[in-house]
Amino acid sequence: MAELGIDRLPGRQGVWVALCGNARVWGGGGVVGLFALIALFAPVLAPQDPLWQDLMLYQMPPAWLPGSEPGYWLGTDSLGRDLLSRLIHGTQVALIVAVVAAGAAGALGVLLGLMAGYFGGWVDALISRLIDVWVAFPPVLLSIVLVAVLGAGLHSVIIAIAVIDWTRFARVVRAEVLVQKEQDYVASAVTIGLGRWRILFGEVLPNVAPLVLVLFTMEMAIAVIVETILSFVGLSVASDRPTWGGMIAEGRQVIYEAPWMMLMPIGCLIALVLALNALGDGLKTALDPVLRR
Amino acid sequence: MPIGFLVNRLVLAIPTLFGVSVVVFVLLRVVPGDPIAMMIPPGAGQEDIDRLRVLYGLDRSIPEQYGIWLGQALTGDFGTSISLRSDVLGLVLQRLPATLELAALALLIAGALATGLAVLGTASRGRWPEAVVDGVTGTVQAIPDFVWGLLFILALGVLMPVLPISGRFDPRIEIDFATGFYLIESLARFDLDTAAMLLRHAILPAVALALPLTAVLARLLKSSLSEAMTQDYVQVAKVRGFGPGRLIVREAMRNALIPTVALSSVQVTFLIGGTVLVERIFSYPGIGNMAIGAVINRDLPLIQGLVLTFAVLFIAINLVADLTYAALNPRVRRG
Amino acid sequence: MSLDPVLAVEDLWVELGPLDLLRGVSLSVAAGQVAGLVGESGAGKSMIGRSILGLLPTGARVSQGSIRFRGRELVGLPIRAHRDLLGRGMTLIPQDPMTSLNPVHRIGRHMLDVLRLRMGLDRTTARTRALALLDEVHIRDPEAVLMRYPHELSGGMRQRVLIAMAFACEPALIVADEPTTALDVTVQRQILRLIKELQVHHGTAILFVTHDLGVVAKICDTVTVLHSGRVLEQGPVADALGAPQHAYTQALLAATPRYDRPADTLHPVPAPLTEALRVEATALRRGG
Amino acid sequence: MMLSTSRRRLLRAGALGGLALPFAGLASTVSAQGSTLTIAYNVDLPAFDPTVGASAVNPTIQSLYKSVFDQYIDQNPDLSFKPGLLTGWGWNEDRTEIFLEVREGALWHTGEPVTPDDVVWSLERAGDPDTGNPIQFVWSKVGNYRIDGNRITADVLAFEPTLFKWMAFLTGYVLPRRYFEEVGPDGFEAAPVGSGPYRVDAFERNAFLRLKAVPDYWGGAPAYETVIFKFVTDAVSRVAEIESGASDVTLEIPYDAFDRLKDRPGLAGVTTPVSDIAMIFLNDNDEIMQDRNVRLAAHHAINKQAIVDRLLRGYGVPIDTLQAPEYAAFDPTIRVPYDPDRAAALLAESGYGRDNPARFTIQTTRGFKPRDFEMIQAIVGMWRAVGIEAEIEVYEIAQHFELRARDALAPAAFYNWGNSIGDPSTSTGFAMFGPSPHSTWDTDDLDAMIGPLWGEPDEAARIAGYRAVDRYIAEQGYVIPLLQYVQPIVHRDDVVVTPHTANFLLPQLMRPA
Repeated sequence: MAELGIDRLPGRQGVWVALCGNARVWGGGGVVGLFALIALFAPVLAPQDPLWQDLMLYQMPPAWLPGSEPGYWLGTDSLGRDLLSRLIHGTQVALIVAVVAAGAAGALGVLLGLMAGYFGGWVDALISRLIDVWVAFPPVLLSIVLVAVLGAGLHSVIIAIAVIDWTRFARVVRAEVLVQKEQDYVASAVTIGLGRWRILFGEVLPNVAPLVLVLFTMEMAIAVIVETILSFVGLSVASDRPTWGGMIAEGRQVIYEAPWMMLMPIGCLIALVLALNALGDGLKTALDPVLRR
Repeated sequence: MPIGFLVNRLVLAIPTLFGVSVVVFVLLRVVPGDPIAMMIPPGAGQEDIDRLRVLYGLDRSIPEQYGIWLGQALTGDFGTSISLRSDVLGLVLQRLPATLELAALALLIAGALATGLAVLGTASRGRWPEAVVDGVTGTVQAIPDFVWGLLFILALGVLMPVLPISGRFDPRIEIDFATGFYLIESLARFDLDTAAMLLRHAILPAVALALPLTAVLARLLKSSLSEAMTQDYVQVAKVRGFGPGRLIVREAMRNALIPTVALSSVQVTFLIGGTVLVERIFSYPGIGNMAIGAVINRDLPLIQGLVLTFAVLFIAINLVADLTYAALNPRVRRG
Repeated sequence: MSLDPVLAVEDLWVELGPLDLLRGVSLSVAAGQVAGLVGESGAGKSMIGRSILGLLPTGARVSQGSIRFRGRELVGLPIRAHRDLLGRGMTLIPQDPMTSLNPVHRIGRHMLDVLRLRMGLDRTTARTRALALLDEVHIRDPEAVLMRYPHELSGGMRQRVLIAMAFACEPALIVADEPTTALDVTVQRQILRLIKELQVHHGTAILFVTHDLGVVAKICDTVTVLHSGRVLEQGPVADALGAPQHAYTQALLAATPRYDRPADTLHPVPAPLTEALRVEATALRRGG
Repeated sequence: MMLSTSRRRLLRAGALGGLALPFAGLASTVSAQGSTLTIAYNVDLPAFDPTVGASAVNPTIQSLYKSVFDQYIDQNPDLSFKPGLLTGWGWNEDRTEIFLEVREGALWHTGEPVTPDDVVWSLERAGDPDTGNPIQFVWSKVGNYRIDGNRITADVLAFEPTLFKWMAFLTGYVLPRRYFEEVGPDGFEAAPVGSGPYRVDAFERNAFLRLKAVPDYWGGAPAYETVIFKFVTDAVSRVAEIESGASDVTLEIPYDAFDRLKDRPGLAGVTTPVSDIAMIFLNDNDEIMQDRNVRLAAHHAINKQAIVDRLLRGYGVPIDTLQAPEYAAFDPTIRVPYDPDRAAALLAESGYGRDNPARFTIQTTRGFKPRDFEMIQAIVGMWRAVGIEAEIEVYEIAQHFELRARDALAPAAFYNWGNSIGDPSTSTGFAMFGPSPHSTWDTDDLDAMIGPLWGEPDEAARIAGYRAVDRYIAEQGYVIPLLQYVQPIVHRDDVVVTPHTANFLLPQLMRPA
């Protein structure tokens, strides 16, 4: 049908106005922020030392179940360590991995995406072929192989995620740069004689930044999941540092006797991933007018 | 179908596969953990170790090893698995049908559920069922497939054990299958008892794999459907007096499928990649399960073969997605 | 005007949230007549068409007034009953033929669907009928066109198909929603002629929505001029356009290209006039 | 393809059983009847030839090989030796020759008789470096075989006191010469033939191995007509297998689950200490481990009994040497008791304490053995209490082998050592003798003690020598033995399961109640 006959709602808005009006950004961001606070103040918040074991107090149920031990609100694991404290400290690992790995994947992917999109030619051809090769790898298997190569540990997990997931950034950024470089502001930057790298980072990058922010948020969710997968397979963080994936794997061993041990870290994982996804979705919607400006 | 397009895509796949093989080859040669070390028995000396090393060709330089491997691979010989002592190609082909059946079943489930959810959500725009659909898909998407697998084992294998949680079928039943595609074969033979038994084994891993994809597909399809529903041709069809069900299914659906197919091929490759962990959790005898075993045993030729198999699968999926896209979209087909 | 109109709209108010999109519009279409509905974009003319066809956008609703189709009240009619009227009772010739045919279906499927599902014809009869209809809209080689996808046809051809589909069910009323706006000028004339021809042949009543007074003069029997959801001028074409009462109509008229006038004598509707009307509209909106 | 009626019934029973009795521990009775036994087994079978490749030296799959193939010499459940395909064996007086007497009446699964020629061919093949037998270095110490009737004599090329023990151990299997030469190695993998109590009926990799009883087996027909080894590598899934009635027997399940399941109506459990020990290798390459005080403190600080009681729910036997009680050189008088005060005192002597802890890395597997990672976490906790701060590093078993072969293990590394023949040379010998690629402790004092024992012809002197070595190791703290594992086996109570100390789960040792 022709047209609605009414004007659209007021058109241009500032980024922050757009952000503030979005419930998902607030909801998701709030939960992510909460997790971040927990991670930041883990040593203060945790009621016990997450490494302190008491073999006499192993597999205590959480406080609301019969037979629980006072002071251990969520019960204890097979070594008698406080589950609540381990969850809190596990949050720290999860968020460190999320931020650092997503940041590393983003840095690599954005750089290559910018170069491919802006320089074109053989640079683009090379990077695009590289992306083709990369997306043909099974990601879970590749991450397992990579961590097997690098040896277990936080750094290996982060490297594995960055090495595997940079293509997510590169593909999207490349496409966006192809659009952006046709814009007038690029042409005028060229005419005033700015160098190519200067234009790329000074002019183009700020314009793809909102997009990168959305991808970054989404990648954090993926990083959290990958860390859990690798901990679960037994390849993630070494030593007795508590991680959600490791707790899931430990809980799985006693799934019949103490199902809560597996369910609680799974719950945390789901909550954080949900919140990150909501934040990413919300940012995407909120930043859409900015991107289309 | 445009033959030229197909040929073009197949030609493009060659450098991709080459790249994959080089990367994985080099990667695997720097792995700490040596397949030979795994088979050194108590009492063996250094000369025994060296002898085994020569036997498996591990004494040469990496480029030399790659050259040998590539030469053989081009003739269809992908080497011999160190831990399973069999021809890699044969091993992979033996196990591949199990994974393909599982993935196909998961895809079918995901497609059906996603369509149902998307149609429900679209049909109930602005009312509570839409909110429920959005909430469910958003939540389901946040839970990775292997966590679903664990939750299913807890719920249906432990708390209420109604379904088998390991294996592909019950080995007590002696069946001779002519192919590796047990489910398809038993359906083709109208052997419904066997098919039902196979399905009972496959359903939990299949649903675990399917759920995250379902959520993604449902969201994609719902937004495409919602957009298609606002298109003029749907409005015009409405004016001809067609009911809402018909409008969604006959008018909007195919148009909505076009962008959904284009965007979902990556998601489908994630599903295939997810078999690695899910098959492991459910002791399902497919290539994913075999892959973890291969990594643990440092079985280099087998890992190599499996990674390449996954790469071929991924490329094939993208190709199928492109062809489906073309088949759905007449403008691409003729234009 | 006829005593027994096919369509009678009386004092129709449509609101979308706090906005009144239509404010007491009345009009009627008599059998066998073409009623023009003129106004600028945003005047609310499409909203009238949508109200009649029961296709108000989400959130918009009829707050007051009545729409009677062949004596039957449409306001408050259940959706399903309203839908049953569509196709055989009333239908639409859409504005944009480029987007109004489902791109994934062949022309044959479009036509056969209408004939089989709405007219209850069997496959062979429907096919014969479809060919006849295409012939009626002057499409050469209708057999071949049935096998085509929409994107393989020109805009004019598609509009012919859509017109054929509109007339296929022999409806009593057709809402033609700016059916020529999206076409180029030469095609426009052919399409207008075609609509008129079929209208006369089938004796169908048409509510012809347009912003072009020239078209109205050519094809319509009566005309209603709409601005900001209100009727400014109404009556037989000869009266309304011959001696417009309202300044706005006069201005519109002046802005209409005519073959008997050189183009440089065109006068756009003066801004102060539209502004004045808008202020008035806002005041009314607050009041309502 | 038509289904037999019995299969249809089975299918239906399976389907209904699953649906109708969701909460019953055992879903109806579908297996054991009809003389079928289903074993949920903890590892996959990689390959069939039991004499070549990594699988040949993998102790966990020997049960499968022993069901299909016969060994030269067999072992009773208490590790004592008994005739296999050989009914007699031994050295001549001056140990320059061996003799072997081949069993008469044994048949290959093809129906052909097992001949001395098969035995000689198998031994020569095992000694041939090109076949890839990992134990080739043992088999090649004998050669120049001569057949006389059913008696084989051969020359000793180099003396190997444990030769006959190896005949009951890894790669000590007899294969059918004619058949093998006819079908080749690949054909043999596809359709293996042995002379054991069961023949291979169907094999699906990563899924199951289905065996059929050999009715005219020389050792008597096995009790179950069909035996299915279902490969369920995940412990939780094995528990579900047994609990849902899908399998009749399983092993290697978490001890918590074992305790719960063994009391279930319809189920029973057996545990047996097996020839598999948990230990911590210490590496002399690292300076801190050259301090005897640290080594001994690390040993004294570990409360092995608490680990057994708490983590393993009582299923385990604390040990202080690398010999389990069933082994030939076990000596109960060698003790390294739990004594945290002594540990703290020893550390203090070297200047360490809780404020200035001794620091080193300990490597461990995770999930390779029951509670391995938890055990190491617990030990690290105990060490922390006396003044040792150890950092845990998780490695895979493949990495362990590789690091050990390169002598690059961390100062402390957790491992389990299997020794199903119970000989001290295959425990203390290989684990502690410097030149052995399996040792991590390489010091001359120890090598000088172990070296002469390799070729010691007097068995009593050899065993006594190893006891002395074990005592010296305990005094010096060169290694930390932890405990002997106990194998938990859960089975239906209408199956009688005889456990095997060598950690075998043999269907031929099971029968209906």
